[in-house]
Amino acid sequence: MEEGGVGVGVTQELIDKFLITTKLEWVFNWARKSSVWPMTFGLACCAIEMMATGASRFDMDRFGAGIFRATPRQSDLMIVAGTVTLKMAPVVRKVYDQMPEPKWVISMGACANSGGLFNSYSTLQGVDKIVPVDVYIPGCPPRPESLLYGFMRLQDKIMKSSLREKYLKEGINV
Amino acid sequence: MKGLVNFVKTFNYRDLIKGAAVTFKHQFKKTVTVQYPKQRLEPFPRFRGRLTLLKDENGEDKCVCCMACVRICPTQVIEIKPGKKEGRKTRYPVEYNFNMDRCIFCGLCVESCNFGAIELNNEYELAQYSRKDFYLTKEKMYLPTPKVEYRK
Amino acid sequence: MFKREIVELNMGPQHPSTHGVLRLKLKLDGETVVDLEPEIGYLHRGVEKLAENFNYLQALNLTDRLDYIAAVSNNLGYIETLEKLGGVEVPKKAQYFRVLLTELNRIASHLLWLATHALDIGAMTVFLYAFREREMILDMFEMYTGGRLLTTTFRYGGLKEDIPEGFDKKVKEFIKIFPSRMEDYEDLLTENRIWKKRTVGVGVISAEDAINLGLSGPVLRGSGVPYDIRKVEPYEVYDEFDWEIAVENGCDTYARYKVRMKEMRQSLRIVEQALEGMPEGEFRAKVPKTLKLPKGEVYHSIEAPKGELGYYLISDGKGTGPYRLKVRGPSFVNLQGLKPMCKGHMVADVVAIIGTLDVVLGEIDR
Amino acid sequence: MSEELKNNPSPEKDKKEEVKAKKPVEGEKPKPAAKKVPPKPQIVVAPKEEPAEDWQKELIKKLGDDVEEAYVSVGEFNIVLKNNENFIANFENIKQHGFDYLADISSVDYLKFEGAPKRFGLSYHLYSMNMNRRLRVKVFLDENEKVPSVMDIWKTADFHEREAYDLMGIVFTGRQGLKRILLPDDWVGHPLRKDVDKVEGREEYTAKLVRKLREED
Repeated sequence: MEEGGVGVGVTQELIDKFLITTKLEWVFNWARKSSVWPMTFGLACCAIEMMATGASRFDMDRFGAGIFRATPRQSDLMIVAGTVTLKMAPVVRKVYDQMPEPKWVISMGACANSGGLFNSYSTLQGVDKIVPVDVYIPGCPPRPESLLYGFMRLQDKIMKSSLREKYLKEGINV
Repeated sequence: MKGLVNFVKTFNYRDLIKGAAVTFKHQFKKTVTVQYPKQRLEPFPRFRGRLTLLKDENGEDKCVCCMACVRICPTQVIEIKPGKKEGRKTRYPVEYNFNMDRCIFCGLCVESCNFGAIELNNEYELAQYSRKDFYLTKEKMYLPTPKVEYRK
Repeated sequence: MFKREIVELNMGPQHPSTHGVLRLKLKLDGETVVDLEPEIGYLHRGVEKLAENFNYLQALNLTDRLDYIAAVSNNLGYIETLEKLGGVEVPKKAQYFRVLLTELNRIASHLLWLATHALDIGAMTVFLYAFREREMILDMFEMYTGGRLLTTTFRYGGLKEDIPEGFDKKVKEFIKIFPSRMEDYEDLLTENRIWKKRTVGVGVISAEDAINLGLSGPVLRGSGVPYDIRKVEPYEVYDEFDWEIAVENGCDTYARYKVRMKEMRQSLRIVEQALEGMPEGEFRAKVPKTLKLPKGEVYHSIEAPKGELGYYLISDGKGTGPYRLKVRGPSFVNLQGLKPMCKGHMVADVVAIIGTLDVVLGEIDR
Repeated sequence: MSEELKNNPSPEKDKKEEVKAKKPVEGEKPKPAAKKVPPKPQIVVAPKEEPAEDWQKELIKKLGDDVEEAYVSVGEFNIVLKNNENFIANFENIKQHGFDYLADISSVDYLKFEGAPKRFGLSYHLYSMNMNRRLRVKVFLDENEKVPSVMDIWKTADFHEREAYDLMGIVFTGRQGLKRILLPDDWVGHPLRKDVDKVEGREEYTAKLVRKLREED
């Protein structure tokens, strides 16, 4: 949401009156889920499996998600692939903030989920402490199919998401 | 003179043609892409998937609570509460909690088990929306993880 | 007419060509790099501290995650360090199989390097081809150990499990296919004018500087120093095989590319010989179940795909885990070569030079 | 070095062989017996032997009184140097002796180690390209004791010394840019020391971080 926009207090009544979302919502969601562009955000070991997922044998492009963007400004999905250390945590957050809405986060591997093996002084114990996570994938590292399955779960989630609830929660900025 | 030679060399496209020939040849080769949700690769028998508890032929737990897996686990994701039962000489696990959240699937627990009571199965489709779903109690350990079918 | 000034540019830690979370502070005069400082530690996970809290077997898991592209080499180095201190004789079969697996891992690691290096410079096709062959090796790893990338494979005194049936068939298939695939890569790159323009004369470092900077592996051999630990201090059964050290005298990125290509061919030769000469017998020596090592200290280094991988292990003789485990990661040291290599080159060449160093951040930051 | 081990087997190795010879007698039936009575491994202190080879003796002679101790252990040649004003000159001597490749500098905290003379230790692992030999030079340090930097002799020492400073808190003199390398700049303490817990400082730092990120929102 841009700064300077006037937040209008939205009530259930108002939305019922002015917002027809059923079919349109489906079209939006379908378009979104079919072209989720992930960002190359490889941190550690899982990044190699993420690359393998994008490469010839598993080919993430079949899901419309093969275009790994190098910049957060052009991407919808952040796959946190690897250990997030305390030094890296502010960077992860900054990159997340730079992504345009709507955006999703997949936490890939035990390290990103909860710290995994590295229960040590310098690792963040779970990336969900700093960014909201949509799908968690266990494994160390997960197989490429595992990532693809996680991605499919995310697509399911996108299909179920609703503009209505989002506006109810956040308000419409005009 | 040197400039002239270089200029002539620019029109020698041998290197580029050679490269293009390689990519052209690949048109006729078999594709390697696995069409994942439709076509599923079976992992090898030794694949390290999710941890499961095993039962013997009488339907009893094979686990005798020797705690070897608890001790060896580098991430401490296994919790066992031992108990006694009538008609059973050895102890049995009243609770066997497994936290897949932190598990690194290294297989040391299976290696340390002297009774063959646990196994890493071939499941890898384990993604969840919430970390709470990774906490498996004893009942859930026997069952396969519910899988959601892909809808296009 | 124009005011010249030095611009400071920050590259990374989130950058597609830094191979992870490397951050560089560049000082630029126009497009020329005047000064450069690598800032590392974005993946510092405290491996050495954790190893002190683990026992010897659990610490093996940590070594997997150092250089995650070459997990088998890391396992081998660690296990050999333990064996050197413990004084255990490893059965011949285990030694042959260790060599076989490590060399396959070297090929996998170099393939990944080739894929990413070519992708950075702009050749997408090689990326797809190299990953296809890499999957074959990963399949073998999965067949033997159960893990594709992080294998946790060897054990003190030998192997973890016996070799599964059908494994040799897979290796033979790979040996048959791979040379023709190597030719494909070479056809695509070696004589390609764009590739040559981007690599020849880029990132030059002389042999004296390289030794003084402690560089090792293909980076050092690209400068004409035939230093390969497999040859000069043979471990396992490397002295029983017929192979050569890959050396080039070009000192630049192109020479290092050629070294790695040669090395893949040599590795394949070793794999072939190891498979043929694999003896029958035990795969693990008789060792106690809980491992305890005598009091003492030992430094052991092996030739990992990136260079000299050394483990410095101190045991106090009481605990079941290391008192101190220091890892000499080859990438950590090789990264110091970045500054002298990059000075005077363009910004775009920095990408090529990072690629040629083949750094893995897991090993640098530990 | 491994050859040397094979040529003159150390007493440690003999004992190991004894252990090996005993074991099959204890458990003749291979597996079930071994499970119930786990064989107890003997703890053998790795023996220190006198350096025997010529180049080793020569090097010790060259360094003179600054050598506190010199021994061979597990096939590796160790020299313990004194941390005095000749420290840098000694390393230059060693380099001229052929050891042109500095593989590694390791820092060790000997707080809980029996028989260590001082709290900290530094181990310099050197290699000679021409002679194909390895050497470990050790120096022991008290707490707050500083040690001269060898960066002028081997440029590669830069990162190693910064790492030792960062994780162990050993201060090197006579060099520039000694600052944290792996940990964030605002980190407190040196985590590899033995009196520091493996998770010390994490929770506070995470809390600080999360608070800062919330404020930015």
